[in-house]
Amino acid sequence: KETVHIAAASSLRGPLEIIVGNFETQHPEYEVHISYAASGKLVAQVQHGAPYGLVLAAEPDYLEELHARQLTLSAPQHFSYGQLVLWHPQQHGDALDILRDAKRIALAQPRHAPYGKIAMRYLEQEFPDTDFTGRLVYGENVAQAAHRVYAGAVPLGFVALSQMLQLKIPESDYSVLTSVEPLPQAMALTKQAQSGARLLYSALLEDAAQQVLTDYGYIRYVAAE
Amino acid sequence: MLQPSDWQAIGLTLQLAGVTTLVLLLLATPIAWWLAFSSSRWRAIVQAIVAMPLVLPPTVLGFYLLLLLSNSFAFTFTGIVIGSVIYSLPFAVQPLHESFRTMGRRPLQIAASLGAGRWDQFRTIVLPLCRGGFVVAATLVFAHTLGEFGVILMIGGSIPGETQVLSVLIYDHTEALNYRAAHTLSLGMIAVAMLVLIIVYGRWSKSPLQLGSER
Amino acid sequence: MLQPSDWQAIGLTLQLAGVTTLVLLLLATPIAWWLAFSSSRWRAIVQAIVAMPLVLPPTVLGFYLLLLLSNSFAFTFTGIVIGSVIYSLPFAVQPLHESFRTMGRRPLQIAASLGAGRWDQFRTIVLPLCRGGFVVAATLVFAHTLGEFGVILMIGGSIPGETQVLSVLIYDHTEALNYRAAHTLSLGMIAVAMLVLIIVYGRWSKSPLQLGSER
Amino acid sequence: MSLKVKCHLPLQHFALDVAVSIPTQGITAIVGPSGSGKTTFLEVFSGVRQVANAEVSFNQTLWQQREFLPLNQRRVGLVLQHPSLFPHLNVADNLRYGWQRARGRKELGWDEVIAACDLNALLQQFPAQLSGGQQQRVAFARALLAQPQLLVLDEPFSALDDDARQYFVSYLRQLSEQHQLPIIWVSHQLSDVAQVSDTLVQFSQGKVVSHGPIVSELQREPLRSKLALSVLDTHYDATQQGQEECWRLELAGQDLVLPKPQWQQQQPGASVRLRVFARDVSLTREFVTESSVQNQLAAEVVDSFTARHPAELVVQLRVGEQYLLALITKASWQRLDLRPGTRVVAHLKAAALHETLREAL
Amino acid sequence: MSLKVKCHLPLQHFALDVAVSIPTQGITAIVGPSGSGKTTFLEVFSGVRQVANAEVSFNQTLWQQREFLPLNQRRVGLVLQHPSLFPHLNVADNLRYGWQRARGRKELGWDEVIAACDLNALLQQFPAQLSGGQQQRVAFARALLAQPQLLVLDEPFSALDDDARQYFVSYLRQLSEQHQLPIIWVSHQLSDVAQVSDTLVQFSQGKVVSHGPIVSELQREPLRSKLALSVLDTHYDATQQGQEECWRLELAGQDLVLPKPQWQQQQPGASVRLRVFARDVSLTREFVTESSVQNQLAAEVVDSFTARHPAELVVQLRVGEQYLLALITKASWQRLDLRPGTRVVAHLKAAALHETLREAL
Ligand SMILES: Nc1ncnc2c1ncn2[C@@H]1O[C@H](COP(=O)(O)OP(=O)(O)OP(=O)(O)O)[C@@H](O)[C@H]1O
Ligand SMILES: Nc1ncnc2c1ncn2[C@@H]1O[C@H](COP(=O)(O)OP(=O)(O)OP(=O)(O)O)[C@@H](O)[C@H]1O
Ligand code: MOO
Ligand SMILES: [Mg+2]
Ligand SMILES: [Mg+2]
Repeated sequence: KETVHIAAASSLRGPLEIIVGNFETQHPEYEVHISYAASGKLVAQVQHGAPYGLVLAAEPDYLEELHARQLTLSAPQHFSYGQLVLWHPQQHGDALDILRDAKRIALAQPRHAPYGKIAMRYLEQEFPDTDFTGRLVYGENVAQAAHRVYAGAVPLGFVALSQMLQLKIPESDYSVLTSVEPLPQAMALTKQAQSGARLLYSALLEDAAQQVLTDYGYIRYVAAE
Repeated sequence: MLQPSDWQAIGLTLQLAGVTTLVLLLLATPIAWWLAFSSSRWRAIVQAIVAMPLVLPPTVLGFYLLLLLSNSFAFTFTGIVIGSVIYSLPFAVQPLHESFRTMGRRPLQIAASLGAGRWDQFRTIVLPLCRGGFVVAATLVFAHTLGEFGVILMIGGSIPGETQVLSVLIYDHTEALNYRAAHTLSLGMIAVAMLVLIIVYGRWSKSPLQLGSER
Repeated sequence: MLQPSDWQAIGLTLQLAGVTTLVLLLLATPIAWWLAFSSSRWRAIVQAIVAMPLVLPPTVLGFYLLLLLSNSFAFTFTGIVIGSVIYSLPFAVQPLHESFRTMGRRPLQIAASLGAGRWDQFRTIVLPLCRGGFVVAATLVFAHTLGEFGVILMIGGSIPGETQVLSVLIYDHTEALNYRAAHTLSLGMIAVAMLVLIIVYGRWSKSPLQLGSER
Repeated sequence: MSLKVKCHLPLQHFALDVAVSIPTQGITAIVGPSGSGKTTFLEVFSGVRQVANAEVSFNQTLWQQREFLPLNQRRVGLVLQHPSLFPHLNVADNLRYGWQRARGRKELGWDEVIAACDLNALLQQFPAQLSGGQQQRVAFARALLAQPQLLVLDEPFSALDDDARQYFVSYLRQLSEQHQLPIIWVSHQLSDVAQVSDTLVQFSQGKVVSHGPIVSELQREPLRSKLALSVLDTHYDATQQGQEECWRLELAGQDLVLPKPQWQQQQPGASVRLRVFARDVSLTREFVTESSVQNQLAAEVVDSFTARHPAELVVQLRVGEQYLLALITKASWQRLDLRPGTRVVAHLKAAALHETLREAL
Repeated sequence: MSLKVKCHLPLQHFALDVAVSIPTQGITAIVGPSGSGKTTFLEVFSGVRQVANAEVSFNQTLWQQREFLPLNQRRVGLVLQHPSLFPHLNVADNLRYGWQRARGRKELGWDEVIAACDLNALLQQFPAQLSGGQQQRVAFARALLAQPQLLVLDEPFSALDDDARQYFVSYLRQLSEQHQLPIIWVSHQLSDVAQVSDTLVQFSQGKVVSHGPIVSELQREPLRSKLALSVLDTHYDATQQGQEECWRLELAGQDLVLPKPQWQQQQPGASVRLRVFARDVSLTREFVTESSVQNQLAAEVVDSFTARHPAELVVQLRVGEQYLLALITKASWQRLDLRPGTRVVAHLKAAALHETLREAL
């Protein structure tokens, strides 16, 4: 059996486990190991010889960085789009109203977490004159933002739609924020890529995988012309 | 080179480490005392419980603490102090425990026979005789609080000026591939910590207790 | 309830904690010895350097270690052992140092006069007399390695069967919002750690040294 | 006024099993073979070793019954077998420790005690820089400076040389008399004990085998044969002053002349307690004129007892109303044809007497 | 064959400044006031305290010069002022520690030493469960069982009672004679020292103020007046056996009769070394017949010296070729009209002699 090491942003964990499971049944000659970590960490690791053949990130920026350093075989490939939601289990209604009066808002650290970046972009776009400093509670990543809302420590937070579906949160408890660009989920093969990584790379763009991603709230990738 | 937000984080970090160290010494001393001198059957169990904060990954510990503190101190300075205190508890208790145990009861009995009450004994005999233990406990806690970010990030939320400490900031910088800023802050942190520790350890080694070991 | 990958992680974790503890005791003993008995001017500085791994956030420390190990042990079991060893160094050195210091030279001189060579003295006198220090060092290191994931994740990369230890797995589960699995593993970890520590501490407290403190 | 102790504490081979009442006046000596429980006894009643069910009271105060009075409220000056100085304090600070915490009027002055224990040169040193004997002197002075109401000493002078020990033993007497400080004192040197104690408590195997006033304890077995010492009460006689350097004492109408203890100024008529070892007493049938032995006392043989050596006898003599012991060989007993009632002359060598008297009362 | 030590070590108020050669035969006693550097001296030459520039050699072996021979290669049996037992080992294991590591033939047997130090009942106890005196006995036995080539003792019997101390002091003599074990011994009890030592080293303020054979040291100041003890070599005379329990010794043609030391079987003609305290000697002009004092020696006054007390004199007497000291008052000196050359009779009280002889050679 050939071992395929891949690295992925932890937000992708839900669908990826299923996709890889299917992949392994179809291709029993491969055994896939996934390491989940924040994208920044993954970049540093690939730079320093991590054995990952394929890297999946929640945004293309970090992969561009790797590509610029000639550590990937090609430019980052988008394979689906993640959607930002506002999770507000304690209040129901319009997201903007809820945000306006919120005491604390959880989100991922915009310095490095993709969902944090678009959450920040959303706030700036919708409330150009409001300074949220002091009301924003940052997490390491979108999962930590979700923890806080889940634990009830923060009444609302910017999280990913995929998380809501995974936790089976009733639709009334969150609002999908469509006014902000969804996050392109991107992947790239590294120089260590063997046949398995390449096969998986293609599989992700196929229908079966795309269906799984859609089930998890991602927007289907449509190949550009 | 450093931005105001960095300075703010530095101040906050020192404050956090200082307060945590202080609180922990106050808290760990009676626990360690009880462990050293009680003959209760529960000793081993209490000792093991004290070590538990070490066993869980900090973020996981942080998550449970968040559940505990969610309606009170989460995302405040007090909250991260509580988190750091719990996280570093074993580093304070264990060296103190061992230190009290080796000191034994004899010096206290002598002090009592010379008229010293409990608190007086503690101040004039225990503190200086177990100075080594207190130094080990304090420096381990202080340094550990400087470096810890998992628990702090989880229950603090990295709010600038309130809970954004240096370790979280450095972590953010490395994650953002902002290596330059990370290096600068890391080096600064190391330099300051080295300085503090060299002074502490330098003074400590001059203690007359060193001589005492010869006879 | 636990999956094979969990069992694998548990095995790996115990192995890592065990090996790290062993390596650190071997490594920290001579350092602590030198710190306790040398009269070199460099003592305070070496002591401060030993504490440095505490000061940096684990991922940042991991990042620098990654730079160091990138062409050799990164992403291997050996690599995470090295990382854990460096990360936990202060927890081994400091209690041992304090323990050696309080023991002093006298028992060793007596042993030497009775014909014991250096290694013999160490085995028959230092080990039992400083047992408290060794227990503190070993349990702090062991527990700390169980719980540490920042450094390990960075230089290990969470490769199942190779570098994916329990703490990393629990962390992953919480990241995946897989709270149930996280709770189960956390509880298991706490239970096992409690058991081990209660046994260790229970046996330790029965030591005849306890009696010694009375006279 | 007494210290009452009742306790039962199982030890390795036997139990410390004690119920005694010790007078809290003067000096009480506790003697007994090594390992007989003397230290343990001190530790129990002073409160250093907290033993369940022990009962201790000092004068009118309960120290332990159901309640345990904390050590710091007992005002006991403790000098344990091991000096236990505070290693982090220099000598001055060790001494000041109790001194500063003493309440009320200070009976024992700082300068006085420092001078008596000759610690002036050592004040700045740390315990680790002191010799064994120096450490003991500091521990002793520290206990005194805390102004105790009871001084408890466990072989406090064992690391001192003969001269220093002699000096401290007589200093104990002085403390007891001038400051009315009760002293309880464990010593393994019977001769020291005999010199200055008022009461004697003998331990063996964890039990008090005998206790009472020293004069009567000395006349009883086992001490009578083992130590063979007698205590004589005499009067200082100023009228018949002989040489300047000598002392004339009156005992049952007879004179004794002794080299005068240098430190003591006695009032005429004051009573002086002499301790005379039986081995320093020899006997003749008649007064001997041309002898270096100045002190010859007319006495009467009362009885004789076996001595430690089978070839010897301890002879009990009566001088006036008091008893004096003499150690002689059986051969001499026969040669001199002694028996109860025989009138003899007891020779007390001034020099020997003075040795036991030296610097002491 | 000797131990040569040269060292300079600054201490608190003075420096330890020594360059001596000590014979490594028999027993060497080191005496001196408290704090005079005795312990420090032992520590330096035995290697416990590593002092730069010290030079030490034992018999033919260099122990320290440029190189420092590690303690475990010196085979020195150390008994330090503080017992320093291993707290984690019980008595048996403490004793075994050196025993198991001793190489070669074992001169000193396990059973023999355990019995001599009376440790059989204590073997299973831990040091924390021992009394002060018991700890010292264990430390002493432990050093012996390591089969040392040199025994170094620092006040090893200070926590023992008189009887036990006496016993151990004579045991030292036995060790020295039966096993040719050289012993260097710090003691603050001059009388113990005088009983069994061959060589005496006197310390004061970090310096060796005097050293030499004990007989001559005793005849010199300051010991002559301070201790006032003489050592007499006599012969055991089997032909004129008196009573069963007594011993007849011959000294310069005259007879001495003493209660026989019980433990010793002497061959006729064997030499016996007597130690006589001056205070146990009294003088007359003529032989006294009706006295309990059996031993009267014809002697001649050689000289007189000031004694410790101004009213007394130490009188040096010649008996045959040997010297005997007597302590008498000045008054007696005048009354008896003594001067150098006067023929006198020295009275040695058998009982007193026997005390100093007791259990000892
Ligand atoms: N902690 C203990 N547990 C059990 N037995 C003990 C303990 N401490 C002392 N002993 C035993 O109790 C007895 C009395 O000891 P203690 O120290 O009171 O004797 P001591 O009369 O002071 O002797 P010394 O004159 O040698 O100091 C000893 O036989 C000793 O073995
Ligand atoms: N570490 C040290 N530093 C400086 N001075 C010291 C040190 N240790 C001992 N001294 C001093 O050296 C002198 C000699 O001490 P030492 O212990 O050798 O005396 P000693 O003759 O053994 O006395 P004792 O009979 O009381 O045991 C003492 O005056 C002491 O104050
Ligand atoms: O893609 Mo994240 O989980 O916002 O770091
Ligand atoms: Mg005792
Ligand atoms: Mg000494």
